[in-house]
Amino acid sequence: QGGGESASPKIGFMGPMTGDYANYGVRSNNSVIMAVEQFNAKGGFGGKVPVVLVSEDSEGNVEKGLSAIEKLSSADQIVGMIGPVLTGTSFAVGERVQSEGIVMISPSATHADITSIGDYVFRTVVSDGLQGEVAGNYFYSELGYRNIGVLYAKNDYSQGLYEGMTAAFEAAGGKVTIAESFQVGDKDFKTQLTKIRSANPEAIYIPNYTAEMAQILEQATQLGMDIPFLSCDGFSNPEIYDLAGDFTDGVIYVGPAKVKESPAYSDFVAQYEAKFGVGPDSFATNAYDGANILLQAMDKVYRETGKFNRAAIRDAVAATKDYPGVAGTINFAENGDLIAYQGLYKVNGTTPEYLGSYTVVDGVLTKVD
Amino acid sequence: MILLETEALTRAYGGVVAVNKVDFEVESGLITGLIGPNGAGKTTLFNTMTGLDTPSSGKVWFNNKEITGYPAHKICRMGIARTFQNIRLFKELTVVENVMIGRHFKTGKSETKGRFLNAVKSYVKLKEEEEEIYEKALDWLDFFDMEASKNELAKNLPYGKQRELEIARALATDPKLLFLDEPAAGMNPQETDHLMATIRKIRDLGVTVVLIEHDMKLVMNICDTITVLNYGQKLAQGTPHEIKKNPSVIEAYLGKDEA
Amino acid sequence: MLNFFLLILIYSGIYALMAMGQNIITGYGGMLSLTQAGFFAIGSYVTAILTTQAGWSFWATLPVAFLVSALFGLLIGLPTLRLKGDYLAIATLGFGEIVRNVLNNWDSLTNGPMGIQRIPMPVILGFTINPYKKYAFLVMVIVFVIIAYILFQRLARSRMGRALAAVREDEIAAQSMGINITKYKVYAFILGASVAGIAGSLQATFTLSVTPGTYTFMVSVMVLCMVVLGGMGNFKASILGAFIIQFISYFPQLTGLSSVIPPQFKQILFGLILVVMMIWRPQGILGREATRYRKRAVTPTGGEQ
Amino acid sequence: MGIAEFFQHLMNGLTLGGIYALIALGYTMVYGILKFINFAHGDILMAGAYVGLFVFDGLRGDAPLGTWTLIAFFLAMLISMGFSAVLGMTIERVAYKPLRGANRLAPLLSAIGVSFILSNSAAWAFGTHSRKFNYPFDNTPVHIGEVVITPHQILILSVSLIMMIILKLFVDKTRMGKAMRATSLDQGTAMLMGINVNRVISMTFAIGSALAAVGGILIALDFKVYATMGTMTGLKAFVAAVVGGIGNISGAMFGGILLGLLETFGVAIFGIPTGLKDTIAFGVLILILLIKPEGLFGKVEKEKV
Amino acid sequence: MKELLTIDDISVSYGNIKALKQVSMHVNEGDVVCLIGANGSGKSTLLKSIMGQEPLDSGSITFDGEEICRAKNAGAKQGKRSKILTTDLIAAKGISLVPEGRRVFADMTVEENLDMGAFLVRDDALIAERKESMYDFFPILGARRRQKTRSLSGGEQQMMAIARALMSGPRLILLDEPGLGLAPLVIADIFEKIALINQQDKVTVFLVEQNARMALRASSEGYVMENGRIVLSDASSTLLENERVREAYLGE
Ligand SMILES: Nc1ncnc2c1ncn2[C@@H]1O[C@H](COP(=O)(O)OP(=O)(O)OP(=O)(O)O)[C@@H](O)[C@H]1O
Ligand SMILES: Nc1ncnc2c1ncn2[C@@H]1O[C@H](COP(=O)(O)OP(=O)(O)OP(=O)(O)O)[C@@H](O)[C@H]1O
Ligand SMILES: [Mg+2]
Ligand SMILES: [Mg+2]
Repeated sequence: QGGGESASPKIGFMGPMTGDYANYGVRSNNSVIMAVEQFNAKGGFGGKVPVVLVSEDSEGNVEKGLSAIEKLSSADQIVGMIGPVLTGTSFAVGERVQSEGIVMISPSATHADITSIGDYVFRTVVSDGLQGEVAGNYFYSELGYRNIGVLYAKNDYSQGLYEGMTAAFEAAGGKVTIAESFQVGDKDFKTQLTKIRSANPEAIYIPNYTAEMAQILEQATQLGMDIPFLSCDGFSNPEIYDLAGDFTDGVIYVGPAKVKESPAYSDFVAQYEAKFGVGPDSFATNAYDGANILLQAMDKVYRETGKFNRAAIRDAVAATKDYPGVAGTINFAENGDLIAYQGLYKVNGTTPEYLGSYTVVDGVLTKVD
Repeated sequence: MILLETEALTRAYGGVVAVNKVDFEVESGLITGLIGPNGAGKTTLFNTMTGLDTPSSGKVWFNNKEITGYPAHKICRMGIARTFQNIRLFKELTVVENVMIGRHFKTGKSETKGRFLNAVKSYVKLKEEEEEIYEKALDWLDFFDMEASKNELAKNLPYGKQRELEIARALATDPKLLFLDEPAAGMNPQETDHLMATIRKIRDLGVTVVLIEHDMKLVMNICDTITVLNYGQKLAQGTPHEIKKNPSVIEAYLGKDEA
Repeated sequence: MLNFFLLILIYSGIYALMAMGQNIITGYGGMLSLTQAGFFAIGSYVTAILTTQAGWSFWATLPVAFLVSALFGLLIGLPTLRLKGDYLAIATLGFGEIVRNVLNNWDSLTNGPMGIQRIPMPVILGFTINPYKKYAFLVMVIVFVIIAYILFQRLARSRMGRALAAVREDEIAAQSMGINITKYKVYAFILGASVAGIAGSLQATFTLSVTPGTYTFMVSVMVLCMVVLGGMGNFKASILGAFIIQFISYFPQLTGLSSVIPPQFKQILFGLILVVMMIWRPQGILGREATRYRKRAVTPTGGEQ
Repeated sequence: MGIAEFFQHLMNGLTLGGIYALIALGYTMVYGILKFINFAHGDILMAGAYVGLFVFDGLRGDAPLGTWTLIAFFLAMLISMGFSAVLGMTIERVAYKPLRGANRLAPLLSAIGVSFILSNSAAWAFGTHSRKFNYPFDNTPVHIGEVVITPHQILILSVSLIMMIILKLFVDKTRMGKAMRATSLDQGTAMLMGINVNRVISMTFAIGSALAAVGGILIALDFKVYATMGTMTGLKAFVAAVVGGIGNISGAMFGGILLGLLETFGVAIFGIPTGLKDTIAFGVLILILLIKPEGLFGKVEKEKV
Repeated sequence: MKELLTIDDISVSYGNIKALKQVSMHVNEGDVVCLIGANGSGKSTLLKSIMGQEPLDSGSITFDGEEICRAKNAGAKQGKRSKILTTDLIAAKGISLVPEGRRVFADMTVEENLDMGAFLVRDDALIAERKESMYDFFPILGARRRQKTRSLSGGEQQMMAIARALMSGPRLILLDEPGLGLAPLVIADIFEKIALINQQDKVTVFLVEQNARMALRASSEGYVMENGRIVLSDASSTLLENERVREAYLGE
C-alpha cells in the first residue's frame, strides 16, 4: 500500500451498514460519498490529488468495528475517518485511532465521554450532555412541565439522552415519574405505553431513532393517548413523516440548531435526495460536515507541506474555526466536542416549525437567537 | 440361590395392565426362559427390572438387595446387563467401539474412579487404560467370532450379527445376570443352533441368563426353567417338560403343533 | 495489512475455543445448544467488571470467568437435560437471550448498553500483551487454543468421549451400559460453557471494551456454523471451521473487495458460501474424527443422523 | 393495576401474541414435516411483505380508503402469497433438497445462508429504511370503556384463528395432510405407502411460505416493511411454535398467544422494568419446557424399548 | 403362466460391499415364492431393490411387463432414456412391502397406520372394510386401535406392519421375515392367512423367511441365496428334500 504520503490519500468511513442499525450507517456513508465526490470534482487536494474513500461495515458491534478499523488503518492506511456511527463502537474504535494517530470525526456518537478518549477524537454531533441539558431545561422552564414520562430504547444513544435529559429536568425541579425502556428491534410498545398512560405524566419524552418513534406515535394514538410527545435529534430525519404521517403533529423536539433557511442546507438535502433517493437524517448531515472538515484540513496540510501528516491533520481539524457547515457553524471545543447550540422545533401537521436555538450556560437555559 | 426376585411387580399404562402382580424368580447359574403370547408383558417385565421403566407397584430384589426404581445405569453397574428386542446398537459407531462402551465403568482389571480427570492424568496411564479396554473388547468379539468385522459400522452388520454384537456388548459389562430379549429373532435354524451353544457357553462362564424367545426349539432345549406370562399375569412356571404339557400354555401360546 | 491479518487470526483463535466447546456439546454429546454467545458474554463481563471495577489483573479474572461460566453451564445444563432435540435448542437459545437482556439492563453492574470501556491489557512478567501490537496477543491466544485442544482431545479419546458418543447415539442403550447419562450431559455442558467463558475473557482483553451488542444470537449461530462446517465430533475441524468462517466473513475486506461492492454483498456472499459448502460437504470439511477404532467413513452420502 | 389497565394489557398481549401466532403457524408447517429449523422463514415473510407492499401501492394509486383499497389489498395478498410460495419451493429445491439424507444440522446451516442472502438482497435492492404499509381500511381505534382496540388488532386475531382452523382441518382431514404427517414421521416408509415425498415437501414449503406472506403483510400494516423485519419476530415466533409443541398447529397458535401475553403481563403485573420483558418471557417459556418437555401440546410418549 | 416380477441380472453394492451379485429370478402371477438364505446373504437388499430403495449397479427389474428399476446408465446405449421409478410410483403399481424392522409410524395410532397403508385407495368404504377384516384377523390390533404404535409390543408391531401392507390391496406383496418376533400360534395363523390371500384375493406373494421349513411348505417355488448370489432354485417341495438345504437351513 502506498502510505499516506504519496499518491491518493485514503480516508475511511465506518458505520453499521448491515443489521439492525444499517439505516443510520448507510445514510451517513452516503453523505461522505457525496462529499468526497464533490471534493474530487473540484480537483482534490491542491487541485490535483484526488481522495479515495474506503467505507467499512461495523455491523454495529465492537468486534466487527475493531476489525474494520484494523483493516482501514493497516490495509488502507487511511489518514482520517468519519464514524463510527454508534457510541458503543466509537469507544473501542476511538481508543484504537487514538493509539494509531488517525483523526476520527463521528457524526453521531453522542455519549458525553467519547471525546475524552483523546485528542484525535472529534464529533460533529452535540454530546448527550448538551442535548439532554437543553431538553430538560426547556421542558421544565419553557414548556412548564413538572412531571414527564420517558420511553427509551436500551441502546447507548437513546439511554444517553434519557439520562442527560432526566438529570437536567430533575435538577431544575421537575420529576420523571415513569421511565420505560424497550429492546432494540422491538416493534410493539403498547405495554410500555399503557403503563405510562396509567402513570398520567404531562408529556412523554421519546429519545429514539426514527422507525421506533414512528411506531410509538402511532401506537400511542391507537391507545387513545393525547399526551404531548417530546423528542430528540433523531426526529430531524424527514423519514419520520413518511412513517408516522399525521401522528407527528404537535411533537416538540430538540435538534441541531439550524441556520434559518440556510441555502447550503437545502442544497445539500436536494443533492442528497437526487443522488440517493432518500433524504438525509441529522446524522447524515453531520457526516457531510465532518467529511468536509476532514478534507479541508487535509487540503490545508497538503498545500502547506505537500504531505498528509496525520498529526498535522489532527491539528488542522482541531483548528477548525467557524466552519460554515450545512448543519450550522462548526467549532470544536478543546476536547473535540462540537460547540453548538440546540434548535427547538414543533411539528405542525407534518412540517417542523423552528422555535429557536438554545444553549445552557451555568445551568440556565439561554436562548441564542 | 435366588439371584433375582420380583414381588407382585405391576406395570399399568392407563387401562392396560402390561405386567400384573408378577412374582418372578431367577435361580443363580441357570438359564431361565420367559415366554408368552405377543403383548403378554415380557418385555415390560424386563424393562421394569432393569430400570428403563418404573413399576406401578411391587418390588424387585437383586442379590438380596432391593433395587426397585433404581436408575438403569446403576442397575447395570450392580451386575445386570441386557439386550433389546428392537436392536439398540450405537449404529454409527464401529463394532469394537460398541463393545468398548460396554467396558465404560470397568477397565481390564478394576473399576476406575475420577474419569473426568482423565484429561489431566498421566498420558501413559490413559494409554494403558485404553489399551486394556480395547483388548478386553476384542476378547469378547473373539468370543462371538466377530473380530474380523471390528471396524465395521454397527448399522452395516447383518441382522443376526447385530444381535450377537448386542450380546457381546452386554457381556462386556461383566454382568452376573444377563437378560436377552428374543436373541434368536431373525436367525435361521442353523444360526439358532449356534446361538444356543453360545448361550450355554455364557452360562458356563458363570453368568445367569434370562431369555425371552418365541423360538420354542431354542427355549425348550436350553432353558432349565420356564415362566409363562399371559395378559400380564404369570400363567405357569416349570421345567420345559412341564410347560410343554401344560394345557393352558398350549392353548394360550404354543398351539397343538409345537406341543 | 499484516495487522488486519493477525486480528483475523486472533478472532479465529477466540472463536475456535468457543467452537471446541460447542463441539463437545453438539458434535460429541449430540445436543443442539444455541447458547455459546451467552457463556462468551459471561466470560467477557466477568473479566471486564473485575478488572475495571475491582482492579484485578486479567490473569486473576480468568479462573473466575472459567468458574462462573462453568457454573452457568451447570445451571442451564442440569435442568435442560430433560429436553430433547430442538426443545433443548430453544431453551438454550432463550438462556442466551436472557443473558444478553440482563447485561443490557443491569446498568449498575454492567453499565447497560454503553458497555464497559478501558479494560486493562494483560500483563505477564512485567510484559504487557498489547492487543494493538497483535503478535504477543496472538501467541497468547494460540497457547490457549493448544491447551484447550489437548485437554479436549484427551477427554474425547478416552472413555468420556465414548460415553458421550453412546449418549448421542442411543440414550437408552447407553444407560443400560452403566453410563450415567445425566452426568455426562452436564459434563459436556460445563466444559462447553467454561471454555466459552475463557474465550470471552480473551475477547474482553482483546477488544478492551465490551458492549452487550456483541453477544447476539448470531454469535451462537456462527459458532455452530464453525462446528458443522469443520466437522462434528472433531476438534481439529472446529479450529479449522473457526478459521474458515472468520476468513469467509472477512474475505471481502481482505481482498479489498469490500470497498468496491455494496456492504450487503459481503453478507450475501457469506450466505452463498454457506449454502454451497453445505451442499458440497454436508458432513463438514473434515467430518467426524477417524480414530484407531474407526477408519474414515467412506459412505457416499455421508449421512449421519 | 386498574381494571381498565388490566384489560388494555390483555388486549395488547393478545394482539402481539396474534402476530407471533400468525408467523408460528407457517413456521410449524415446515418445521413439523422436515424437523429442521427453517431460518429463512422470517425472510420469506419479509419478501412477501415487500411484494405485497409494491403490489398494493401500485394498484391503489391515490385512491382513498374504500372498497377499491380492500380489493387491492386482497389482490396484493394473493399475489404475494403466490410469489412467496414459489420462492419457498425454489429455496427448498436449491438449498435443502440436496441435504435430505445428511445430518440434521446441515440444512440448518444452509437455511442460515439463505436467510443471509434474502435479507441482505432486500436491503440492497430496497434500501435499509422502513416503509409504511398503509392500512387498506379505516383503522380508527374503537373505545370500549377505557380499553382501546383497533380494527387491525381484531383482524390479526381473527386471521390467525381462521388460519389455525383451516390448517388443522387440512392436515387432519385431507389426503395431502395425511401424506404430510407420514412424511414427517418417516420419509422412506411414507414412500412405501405410495406417497410422493418430493411433492409433499414442495407443497409444505409452498403452504408454509404462503402463510408467511399473509403474516408478513398483516404485520407490516403495524410494524412497517424493512429488510430485517422477519428476523427477530420470526425467531420469537419460532420459539413460540416449539414451546407449543413441535409440528402441532394448535400448539403454535397457543404458544404465540402465550408469548405475547407473557411479554405484556410479565412486566406489567410484577412491576419488573420493561427492559427485562424478554427475560421474563424467555424465562417462563424455559420453565414451561422444563415442566412439559414435549411442549404445551406435545404428548408425552416415553420411548418403548 | 405369466411372469409378474422379473429380476434380471441385478447387482447392488453398499460402498465397496457387494450385497447382490448378478441375481436373476422371477415370480409368476398367483404364486407364493420364497427366498431363504443365511444372515447377511442379501435377501433384504433384494426386496429393497425391488421397491426402488437401493440403486442398481447393473441389471433391471420388470413388473407386469414394465421396467420399474434399471441401473443408472444401463440402456442408455440402446437409446433408451434412463427411467427409474421412485418408490412411491412402484408402490402405486401394486407392490407392497413388509419391511425388515417393521418401520411403523411410531407416533401414529394403529388405526392411522392402517389408513396410511391404504393411502393409494380412494374408496373410503373399502378402506373401512379392509380395516375391519384386519382387526378380525389380528384381534389385539383391534383392541389397541387408538393406541400409539410406539407403545405396542414387538409382536404387535409386526402384526401391524403386515396388516398395513395388506391395506393397499396389492397385486404383489413382499414379506421380509413376517414371522419375526411372533408367537408360534400367530406365525401359524399368518402362514394360513398368506395362503388365504393368495388363493382368494389372487395376491402374488414373495416371501423372505428364516423359518425355512415353514416358508418352503407355504410356497410353490423357492430360491436359496448365499453371499449375494442365488445358488439354488427349484420347486419348494424339491428343495425341502434337498440335502444341502436340509443341512444348512432346516437345522437337521
Ligand atoms: N405405553 C403404553 N401404553 C399402553 N399400552 C402399552 C404401553 N406399553 C406397552 N403397552 C402394552 O403392554 C403390553 C405388553 O407389552 P410387551 O412389550 O411387554 O409385550 P411382550 O410380551 O414383550 O410382547 P412381544 O412378544 O410381542 O414382544 C402390550 O399389549 C402393549 O400394547
Ligand atoms: N446400509 C448398508 N451399508 C453397508 N452394508 C450393508 C448395508 N445394508 C446391508 N449391508 C450389507 O449387505 C449385505 C446383505 O445384507 P441384507 O440386509 O440384504 O442381508 P439379509 O439376507 O437380509 O440378512 P438378514 O437375514 O440378517 O436380514 C450384508 O453383508 C450387510 O452387512
Ligand atoms: Mg417383547
Ligand atoms: Mg434381512
